[in-house]
This record gives sequence, structure tokens and C-alpha cells, in this order.
Amino acid sequence: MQETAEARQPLLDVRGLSKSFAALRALDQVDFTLRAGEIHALLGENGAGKSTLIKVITGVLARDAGTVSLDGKEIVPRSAKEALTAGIATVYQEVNLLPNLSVAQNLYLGRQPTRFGIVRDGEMKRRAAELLAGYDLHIDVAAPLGSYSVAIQHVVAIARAVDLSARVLILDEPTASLDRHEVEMLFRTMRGLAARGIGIVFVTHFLDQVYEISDRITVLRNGRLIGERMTSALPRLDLIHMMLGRELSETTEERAVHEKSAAAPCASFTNFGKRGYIAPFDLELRHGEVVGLAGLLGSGRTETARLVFGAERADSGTASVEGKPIRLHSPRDAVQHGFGYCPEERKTDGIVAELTVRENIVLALQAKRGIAKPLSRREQDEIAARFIKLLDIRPPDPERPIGLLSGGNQQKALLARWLATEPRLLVLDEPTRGIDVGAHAEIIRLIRELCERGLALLVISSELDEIVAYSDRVVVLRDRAHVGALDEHAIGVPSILAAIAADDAARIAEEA
Amino acid sequence: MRRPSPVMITALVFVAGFVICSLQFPNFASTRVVANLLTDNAFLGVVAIGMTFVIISGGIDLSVGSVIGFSTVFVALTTEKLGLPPLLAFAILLVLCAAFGAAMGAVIHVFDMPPFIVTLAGMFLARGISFLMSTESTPITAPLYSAVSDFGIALPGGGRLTAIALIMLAVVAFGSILLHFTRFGTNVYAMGGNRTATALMGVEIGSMTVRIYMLSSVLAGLAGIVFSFYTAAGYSLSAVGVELDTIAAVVIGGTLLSGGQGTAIGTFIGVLIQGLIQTYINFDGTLSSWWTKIATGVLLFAFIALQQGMVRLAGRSRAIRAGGVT
Amino acid sequence: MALALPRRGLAQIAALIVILLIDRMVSPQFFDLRLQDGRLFGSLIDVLNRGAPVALLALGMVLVIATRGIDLSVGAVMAISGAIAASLADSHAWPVAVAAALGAGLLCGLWNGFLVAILGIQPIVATLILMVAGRGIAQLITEGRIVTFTSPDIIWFGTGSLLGMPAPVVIVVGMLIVTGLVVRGSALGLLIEAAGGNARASELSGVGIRTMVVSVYVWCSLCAALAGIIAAADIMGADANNAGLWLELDAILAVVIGGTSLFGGRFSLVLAVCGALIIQAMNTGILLSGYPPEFNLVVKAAVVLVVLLLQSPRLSDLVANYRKARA
Amino acid sequence: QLTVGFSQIGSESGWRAAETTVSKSEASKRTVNLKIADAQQKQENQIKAIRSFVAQGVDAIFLAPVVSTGWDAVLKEAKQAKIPVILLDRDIDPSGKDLYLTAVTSDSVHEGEVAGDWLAKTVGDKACNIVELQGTVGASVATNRKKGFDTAIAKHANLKVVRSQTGDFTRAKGKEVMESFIKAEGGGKSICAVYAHNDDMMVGAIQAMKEAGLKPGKDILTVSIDAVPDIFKAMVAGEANATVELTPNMAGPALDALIAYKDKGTTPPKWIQTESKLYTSADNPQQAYDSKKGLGY
Ligand SMILES: Nc1ncnc2c1ncn2[C@@H]1O[C@H](COP(=O)(O)OP(=O)(O)OP(=O)(O)O)[C@@H](O)[C@H]1O
Ligand SMILES: Nc1ncnc2c1ncn2[C@@H]1O[C@H](COP(=O)(O)OP(=O)(O)OP(=O)(O)O)[C@@H](O)[C@H]1O
Ligand SMILES: [Mg+2]
Ligand SMILES: [Mg+2]
Repeated sequence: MQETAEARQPLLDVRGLSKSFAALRALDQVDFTLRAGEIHALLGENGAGKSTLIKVITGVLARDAGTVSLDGKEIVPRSAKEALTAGIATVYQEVNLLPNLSVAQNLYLGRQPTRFGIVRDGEMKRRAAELLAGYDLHIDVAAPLGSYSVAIQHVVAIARAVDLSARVLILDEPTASLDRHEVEMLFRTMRGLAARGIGIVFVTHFLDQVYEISDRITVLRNGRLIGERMTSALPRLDLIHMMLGRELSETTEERAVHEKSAAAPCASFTNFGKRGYIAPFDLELRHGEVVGLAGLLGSGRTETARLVFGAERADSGTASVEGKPIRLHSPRDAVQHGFGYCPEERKTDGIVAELTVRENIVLALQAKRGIAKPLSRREQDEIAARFIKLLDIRPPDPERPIGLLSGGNQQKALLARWLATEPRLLVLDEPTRGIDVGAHAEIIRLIRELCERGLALLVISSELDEIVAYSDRVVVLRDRAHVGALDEHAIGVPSILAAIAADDAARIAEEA
Repeated sequence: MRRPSPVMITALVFVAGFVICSLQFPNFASTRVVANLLTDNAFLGVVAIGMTFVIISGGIDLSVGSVIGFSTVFVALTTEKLGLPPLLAFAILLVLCAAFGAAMGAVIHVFDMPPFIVTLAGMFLARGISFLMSTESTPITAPLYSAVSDFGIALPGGGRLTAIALIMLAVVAFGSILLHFTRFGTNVYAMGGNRTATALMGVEIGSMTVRIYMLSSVLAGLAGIVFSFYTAAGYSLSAVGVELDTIAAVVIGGTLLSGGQGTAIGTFIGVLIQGLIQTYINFDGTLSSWWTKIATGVLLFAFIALQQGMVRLAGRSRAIRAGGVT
Repeated sequence: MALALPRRGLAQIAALIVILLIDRMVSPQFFDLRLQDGRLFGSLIDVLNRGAPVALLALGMVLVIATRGIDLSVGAVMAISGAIAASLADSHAWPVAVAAALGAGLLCGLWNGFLVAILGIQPIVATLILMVAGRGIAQLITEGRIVTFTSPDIIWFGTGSLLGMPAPVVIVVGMLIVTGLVVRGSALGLLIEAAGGNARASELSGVGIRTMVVSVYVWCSLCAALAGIIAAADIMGADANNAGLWLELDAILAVVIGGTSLFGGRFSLVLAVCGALIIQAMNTGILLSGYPPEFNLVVKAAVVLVVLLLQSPRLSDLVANYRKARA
Repeated sequence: QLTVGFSQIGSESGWRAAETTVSKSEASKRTVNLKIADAQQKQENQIKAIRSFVAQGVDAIFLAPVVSTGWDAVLKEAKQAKIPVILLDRDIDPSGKDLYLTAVTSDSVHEGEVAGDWLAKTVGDKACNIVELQGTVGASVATNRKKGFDTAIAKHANLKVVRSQTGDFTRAKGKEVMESFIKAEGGGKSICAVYAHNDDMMVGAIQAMKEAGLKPGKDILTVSIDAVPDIFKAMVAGEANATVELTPNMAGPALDALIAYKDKGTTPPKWIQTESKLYTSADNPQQAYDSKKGLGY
């Protein structure tokens, strides 16, 4: 099979592609070859230039130098539309769909079935439902896309691109917000497309997935091509070395069991809930403890987080901090009580794109201190510099608008925003989404370290391994209700899966 | 499970307002008043449909009032001074308006400039050109004009559905179809939802921008023609400030100024609500100039507050975020 | 939203200089200055002095726009405050009249802020209500006539001078400094920019958006009220029908020329004032040029477009690309 | 008792407010019920107002038209409903001559002529550079007052309009425009007279002249139109020279004509012209001021 792939003539051939943003050389003489029928993983650290390469290929960004040829013919697309016409379909890194349009309209934008210029709505909906059924998604395609979770939106984006792809399909971190089930579904589709001779470019930070699906790997570092290898011929540690340029003592993701039961409750919520949003729950968070929230997509994890942070106002129950009841009507209240919250939707709920990295980092701290007590410029610079170093945010320029950072680096800056407030309780919704292996290990180490210092953490992650790695306790959700809890001795991927699936989670936990 | 749409709420608000007026004034609930409402606001309705497209796409068009003024002067001068047949004058006018709108759209897209400012410059320009053409008001005597003003479908109860009212209804119907049932319309919503994403999904936003402003200017030109039918004259100062009335009508009709949401029929009802406020004040007939302004403001507030209240009741509180910063 | 690496201010200042030079071309004595009754006198001073009301409006408006709002009512607020100041000027001590006028401004601002931040009405319609009704209120106060007054203390606000500078100019500079201190000396500036840039993210970071939005509208109305006093003092009478008419558009234009996006976020007070001066330099130039008034609007449209085109980041990109293509 | 609907333009100036006040008092003098609809300067609103007067079945309609054209259709409706229409303050386009009973107006071209003639007479043979403050661009009053003035001075080669800009009929703009005229004309030394299309602009211009160290009324002659109280105040102070009256009492003659028509069937003449009286500082400005200041200017 390898030989045949080798023999195939290049489908997409990129030679000497360069792109600079002002002084920053985002791509430097990059070559990249995609063959028909292969799945090609494009890997690299955060900010390595993967997304930029993709955008330059599809003409969203103008290139400075280099050539791109498709099927041996040189192409110079000047917009996404031209790339599409040429046969290159792309899912860009951030969900780039239209929340105000219906799911069906999103799927068929620009190519709706029409009769005499009038869109055949029924036909379009029927086809949309059919298309999504192929992904095991049975949703109302007439509802606005924005009413669905990020994960569903991602599936829709993928379905659209797959349906459009004529020759080449490019997927920039499509799996970041999907859970196992959806990922499997996606992989099945990808294999099917590859078998039909379509070339697929796949960007991800999950190395397991790389080895599961890809035929070939290209690695970028600091905008330069490091090398292209057959997946089967590249051991994991070598790959990491290629990506980081250094060794990474791959953290044995094993749970450190420590005694916390004696610790005082840092924050507790009793009978806390909101009608039509999430069923009332009891939740206690102790100093130095990591509580993981596990559940399927839409099970109510984000809802729990938003309620705990006051972003949604509870209509029942009470919240208390250090044993004293508190008012929790807004994020502002929560911040005053020392809570922090990294939301899952980075672009819409996290970053303020126009402001600099420095301003984004100090934002929550400043809001907490109040308007009258401004942080001096010196203090701001100092805080920003500290966290840029601590979290290795790249490029390490605090005065760069954060919107110009790569996705993973934005995520780090958001984490820095909350760490700067020295919170007592930090809620992290998918904290490692889009973060590279190096930084991933870094963040998990950081989570542990924070706990040592007495911080309480509530973490949501679709990566069960990850949850298992750092949680002291796991709360399992289903259908917008807390259905069970696993204490530290019971935590493990199988037991969590069982709890998610089982009718009576508590019983399973006991048995385990 | 579906919550009542903003259009439904706007329609209910209009009906409630009409009922209140009818209870207060005996002659109010008549086909005459309803027909007058359509005739008197015909030009506003036409131009507001164009504005609906612009606002849904995330833009704004401040030039429409001036374009109406320009159109009336242009029609008057070409028919009266140059002796062109009116229909030919209309055709030339609409082509000019299309070019004007296309130019604004192109500047907005190519130079990435805010529509507010580009169309503000357009507003100065169109008004300025009408001043240069003629500062006097010119009556239009073409036979077509008297024929149009004599035309009318008599309604039971003394009302008369005039030609310009019919033009407006046709534009509303045309606008609804274009907006809700064509690819063009969907693209308009898409651009209002997220410009970048729309471009990434393969829509040519450049040509869309040009076409949207072209549509708005053409409809403003048509509104100018309607206005000239209404007054049988061309005058460079006509329709001053109409852009704000138009925007208000569109927004009252449930369209979000931030783009991406709204309906053509909602705009139509918004126009009727504006007209209803005017009619109420005229029927009252005792208000001094200043009380007229204050009453207009208070009624505007009443309608908007009623609408907001109903929206809240319909349980959309989650979608409404702190006001100015949605 | 077009993100770009920061590069601010140069375009505006260049535009201002170019327009002043053009003014010098149409009117050779443009830069002449002399002292008249202890007050500087000359076209350049006219630009500053006549630009003062719009500069004040822009100073408030820029904050509103930075929160992604807009305030159409400033012209009407000017009329109200002028009417109040004028009606009280001769019967009460000047501090009373000024305080009453500013108090009215405060109430107007609270009303706008209430509609926008608490009721959640879109700013453009919310302030349209006061734009329509406010002028009615002002006319109600003056009963439609021009209320004249003779109190020299109030008149000082329009025609007095301090160290040779006309009082309105002094007031604008003072307000610029005060606003600058309040906004940049505290964390308000940062929080406004954050809230305007991304309201959801800011709210989730613990920024209290409502209070901030209300206070921004209040400040805007206060600036407008002050501008109203100046406008009334200038003609020694309150003209409720015409004071501040259409000035809201000039103020918005000034803010945008000053580089603040109508979609909120980053703002600059100094550049907004600079924008107001650009507009006034253009208006004064038109008046000095001696062209028939039918040309005013056409010239204005052309200048506005050119100034904004020069600022457009896209233009420099396009020029650079063109150069590259030629090379 | 008669009910008359009056479609008033708005309240854009003090003169307009005075016209409204005077109309009300003239109506109550004759026990006529006057319904005033304010159009906020918009023709659309005036048309709507006339329609609703017709719908309400008033006895007569007074119309102060905002522009001269565009009334045919709506006036036909009034005619069909047999409601007489009287125009106040401004005439409409001749195509509709039979659509109204009579027009009570001044002749604004004539007003401009009166102003021009006075200036020509006062200046004599001296060369005189005039600056002109126009009304709102496109407003027919402004166009006509300019036309009349131009005709009057055309006969005198020594009179020349050197600068002409719009002051939008307002004090503030009048002042601003005058300021730049002064600068453009060498500090005002070469200006011999100012002509303003209304008194409000002149009041502003007078302030501008004073602030520039000039003496209005002495160094620079002033002539304007309307005769509002504040211009008489300036005359008393010796800062203004002449004004041409535009009487706010249009409703009085109109009501008289209407009552005669209703009671005795006398058809009034098509045009009742009001007097355009010239006031100068010789005409006891203090007395004129006292008589006018209560009229709601
Ligand atoms: N429009 C832009 N202007 C300026 N700099 C940019 C722009 N877009 C990207 N960059 C910079 O280019 C570099 C490469 O970014 P890119 O988004 O391609 O990284 P990536 O490999 O996709 O990273 P991640 O895994 O975090 O998504 C980054 O340093 C980023 O800051
Ligand atoms: N399979 C599904 N079918 C229909 N609606 C769904 C489905 N999954 C999620 N949703 C909807 O998506 C919305 C948001 O879900 P949300 O993302 O908050 O859940 P979550 O448990 O936090 O999941 P995650 O954090 O993994 O995305 C909810 O309103 C939910 O009704
Ligand atoms: Mg990326
Ligand atoms: Mg979630």
C-alpha cells in the first residue's frame, strides 16, 4: 500500500510558499505534497503556521512567494470561492459558520436547490437531514445553527466541507470539540472519501488520532518545513521531537492520589439549578481538589459551569463560599468571590480580539479590582511578561492584538487572564482544546501545581484520559442533570464510560 | 416550542395601536384611514424595503433620503425641461441610482470603510447634486402623472387604493420573495451573521455588497418616483431626514441593526406603525409644534417598549444582552 | 472586523494639516492672527472656536461609540440645555443656570442609558426617541421663540476668552483633559474598549457592563449640554429650533474620522477632537472660498471621502500590491 | 361657528411661531374654531394633515405651503369635498389656480426689492461692496429674496455683491458665515453693507461684526427682512439700519375673506397681498419693538 501511495502523482503540490505578517515570518519556503487518496496529517506546535499554510493555499491570505498546483496545473485562488471552484473544500480552525442561519441553510449556502430562482426549501431540508443522518446527527435542520452546541456546529461544518470536496478536503483541527463517538464517525467518513481518491489534509494536536488515521505526516516548526514522513515509519517520540525540537518526557498520565477529604469546602452549591436549563444539583468543591465533569455532548456540563459562575442566574438553591452564603447573580459577583471561568467558545466568549495580549491578560484582574483602582502600566507589563513566559505564549509580544495569535496561544492567554486574578475556584471548560502536546503537558502540570496551592478546580473535558489524569473526583452528567459521582478510588476511563451509559450511575460507582 | 417571532409581536403591537386609536376617534376605523395609511407612506415603504436588505446584511444606508430628493428633481427636470417621456426618465433615473449604489458598495468593500460614513458622504453628494441641478421646486405636468393620481381601486367605505399604494405593496411582495426565498436573500442574512465566515463559505461578498447597496439605491430611486407621483413635483429639499424615519421603521419592524435578522414584512408593519403615530397626531389636531414632537417621541417609545415587553414575555431574555453592546 | 497592527493618529494629523494648507490656498490671510479686545482673532481661531461644540459632542460620542452604541440625541440635548440656560440666565445667578442646564443633560443621559442598558433597546432607536422628543421639550421651554439674555457670565461661555483664547476652546481643552484623566487615569478606558470589542467576553471576565454603559451615555449628554450652553451663549439666545440641528451626524463623523470604529472597541479622545477640527477646517474653508452655497455639500462629500480613503488600511495594501506587481 | 383646519409648516423660526400665535388670536377674535396641524417642515405631513381635515369635514382649510408645488392632488380632494382652501404666507404653483379660494401672502421678490432699493438710496453714488447672507439653499423664500434684491441693485453699477453664502436662516450660522466674510474681506474694511434674507441671521452677523471690532450700522450698513422684535432692539442701539416687514398676521385677512364668502358669498380676489413695509431707525424702533415683543416671536 505504501508503494502505491508513493507512486501516485501529487494531487496538491505546494512549493516554496512564504508568508509574512509585518516582521513575523509565519511561513518560510514551505513545501507540501498531498497525494490522491491519502490522509495527510499536518502537525506542529501552536503558532507553527499550520492554519496560515491552509489559508494561503485556499487564497484567503495572499501569498508572498511560492506556487500551488492542483493536478499538475498551477492555481492562484484569490478567495475561498475560487478555491472551492477548483475543488478544494476546507473547514477552518474556528467554527466559521453562520449562527443566525438554519442548519440546512448553512449546509447549502451558495448552492441551494432552486426552481426558477426560488429556493426549494423542503428539498433542501430533506437533503440536509439526510446528509446529517450520515453523521448520526438527528436534529431539526430548520432551527438556527446558533441554538446548537459548538460540537454540533463543528459536525455541520465538516459535513458541509465533505459534501463540497471534489479533489481535496482540508480539516483544521476538526476534532477539537468532538467526543469519541463523533470522532469515530468522522474517521469513517474520511476513510471513505480517501478511498474515492480524495486527498485529505488533517490538522490536529491529538497524536493518537494521527496514528489512527493518517498515512503520512508533515511537520512544521516556526513557519519552516521540518520534514515529511510515512506515519508507519515515524515513532511517537521522534514525532514529538520533530514538532518541538526538543525532548518531552511524555508525562505518564497517571493520577496522583492525595488526601484532600480533610480540607475545608472552598465553595459549595446546594440544590442549585435553573428551570429548563439544568436540573438542581449539589456540588461541593474543596481546596486543592480537582473535580472533573464528564458526560456526552449536550449533557449539561457547560450549563453547570455557567451556573456556578453566575453567567446564568440560578432560580433555585444557594451558593456559599467558605461556608458563608453568597449572592451569585452575575459573573461580576463570581469574580468578586474569587471565581474564574475559561469558557469553551474562545472566539465569542473569551478573547477581545482587538485588544493586545497584555490587555486581555489583565482584563479580569482589572475588573475585579474595579474601575477606580487601575493597574499601572508597569504592573500590567510585569503581569503580562510573567504569564507569557510561564505559559510560553508565542510570539512573546504583549502588544500584539490577541486576535492575531494562533488558536492555541489565545487559549493560553485566556488561562493567564484567570491565573492573574489568583482565584480560589477556577472553572475550565475544555482548557486544552487546540493546545499542542508540549503545552498540553504544561497545562496539566500547571493544574496540579495550582491545586497544591489550594485552588479548587472544576474541569470539563471531552478527553476522558485527561479527566482521569488530574481529577480527584468526577461528576457524571446526563440529559442536563447530575446523575452520579465517582470518588478518587473509582476513577478510570471504563468506570466513567459506564457511569455515562448506565441507568443507575451510582450503583456502578459503588461496584467499582 | 417555537417562540412567537418578532414579526408576530410587531403585528400585534400595530393591531393594538389601531384598536386604541379607533376607540378614541369615531371615524378612525375606516377603509379611508387604512387606504390613506398605505398611500401616505408608500414612498417610505418602498425605501424601507431596500434599507431592510442593507441592515440585515450588517450595513446601513444614510443616503436614501437624498436619493429620493435627487430623484424627484431629476424626473421633474428631464420631463419638464428636456421633454423626455416620464417612463424613459424613470429608466434613466433607475440606472443612475443603480450606479450610485454600486459605487457606494464598491467603496465600502474595496477600501473596507464603514458603511455609515460612506453613505453619509453619499447623502451629502446626492443632496448637493440636486441643489446644483435646481434649487427651485418644479411642477411635473406630464399626463401620466394626472392619470396615475386619478387611478384608484375604490374600497367599500370610501377608501381608495391608489397606484402608489399598489406600487408599495408590490415592492413589499417582491422584497419578501427576494429576501426569504432566493440565494441572494440567504446570502444577505449570511453576511449580517458573519462577514468573514460568509466569505470563507465561498460567497463573493464583494459583489454581494455592491448588489445590496445597488438594490437600496434603486429602491430609493423608485421611492423618489413614488414621491414625485405623490406631490407631482421635483424639489431638492424633499425627503430631508427620511433616512432616520426609514431606519426607525426597519428597526421597529424587528430587524436587528447589528445585522443577520429581520423580515421584509416586519419592515412593512414598522412603516405602518410610523404612519399610525402620524395619523393619531393629525386626528388629535390640537397639538402645538413642540407637543407634536414630544408626542411622536412618546408614542415611539410606547411602541418600542411594548414590543420589548412582549419579546421578554415570550421568554427570550437569554438572547438579549446588555443593550448597546450586543 | 479587520485586525491590524497598531498604527494610529498619523493619518488624521496629516489630513488636518493638508486641509489647513488648502484653506491657506483659498484664503491667503488664513494664518493671520491678531489681538482683538484681548482675544486672538483670525481664521485659525475660528476653526478652533466654531469647531468647539462638535469637538465637545465628539468627546462624549467617542465613548458611546466605543461601547458599540451611538447617540443621536446630542443635538436635541444641546437645544434643551441651551433653552434652560437661556431662560434662567437673567433671573438667576450663573452657577444656577449652568447647573440646571447640565442637570438636564444628566437626566437625558440617564434616560438614554436606561433605554439602552436596562431595557436593551438598540441604541440608534433608543436615542432617536430623545432626538425627536428632546427638540420638542426644548421648544416647549422656549415656546418656539428665540429666548435672548444679557447675563455677561453666561455669555462668557460663548464669546469670552482666557489668556487670549476664546472660552469655547478653553472649555474643550479642559473637558479633553478631564475626560482623559477620568478615562485613561482609571481603568474605565480599558474596560470600555474591552466591552465594546467583545461584550460577552468582557461580561464573563467580570466587567460590569450596565453601569458602564449608563455612565457613558450620561457623560455624552453632559458634554452635549455643555455644548448647548456654548451655542446659546454664542448668539446670546437659545434657538431651540436650530441649536445643534444635525450636529449628531457631524459628531459621529468626527469620531469616525478620528479612527474609532462604529463597531466599538479601541478609541482615542484626542483623535476624535482632531476629527472635529478636520470637519470645521473644511467648513471654514468652504465659507472662505467664495463658491456659491449650492456647492457646499458636494465639496463636503468629496473631502470626507478623500480623508477616509487616505486612512483606509486597505489603500496602503492596495498601493503596496500595485507597486509589487509593477516591480 | 366655523371650524377651520390650519396646516402650519412647523416652528422653524420665531416668525413662524408668531404667525401661529397671531392666527390663534385672530381666530378667537372672530370666534372661529382653529385646528392647527403642525407639519414639522415636511410636505408629506401637510398632505396627510389636509387629508385628515377632509376626513373630519372641516368648514375651510388654511394652508401655509412648505413648497409651492405638489398640491394638486390633495387640493382636488378638498375641492370635491367642497371645502374652500385659503393659502397663507406663500403662493402655490399656478396650475392649481382654481383649487383655492384666495392666497394671503406677501411678495417675497418684492421684499428683496424694497431692501435693495433702500440700500441703493442710502449709499448713493459711493462704490459699495455688499455681502449677502442667504437663507436655506433651495427654500423658495431665499431664492425670491435674492432675486428681488439682485434686480434692485442691478440698476446701480456701484453696488456689488462680493460674497454670498447660506446662513440657513439661523443666528448661529449667520454669525459664523459673517465671521468668515470679515476675514475674507480684509478684516471687514472693504465691506460696505450686509444684506440678510432674514433678521435672525442679521442679529448673528451684528454680533460677529462687533466681536471683530467693527461698528455695525455705522461702518457697515445692514438691511434684512422680517421685522422681528430683536432687530428693532438692535436698531435702538444703533447697530442695525433697516428691515422689511413680513407681517405674521396672514390669518386675519384670510378669516375676513372666508367669513364674507360664507355669509354673503362674496368671492375674494385671487391674491390678497400683505404690505412689505420698510422700517428704518427713523421709524421709532422702540415703539415697534414694544408692539411686537408680545406676539410670540
Ligand atoms: N492575520 C495575521 N496577522 C499577523 N500575524 C498572524 C496572522 N495570522 C497568524 N499570525 C501569526 O502567524 C503565526 C502562525 O499562526 P497559525 O495560526 O498558522 O498557527 P497554527 O500552527 O495554526 O497554530 P495552532 O495550533 O495554535 O492553531 C502565529 O505566530 C500567529 O501569531
Ligand atoms: N445531540 C444533540 N441533539 C440536539 N441538541 C443537542 C445535542 N447535543 C447538544 N445539543 C444542544 O446543544 C446545546 C449546548 O450544549 P452544551 O455544549 O452546552 O453541552 P455540554 O454538555 O457542555 O457539551 P460540550 O461542553 O461537550 O460541548 C444545548 O442546548 C443542547 O440542547
Ligand atoms: Mg491553527
Ligand atoms: Mg460545553
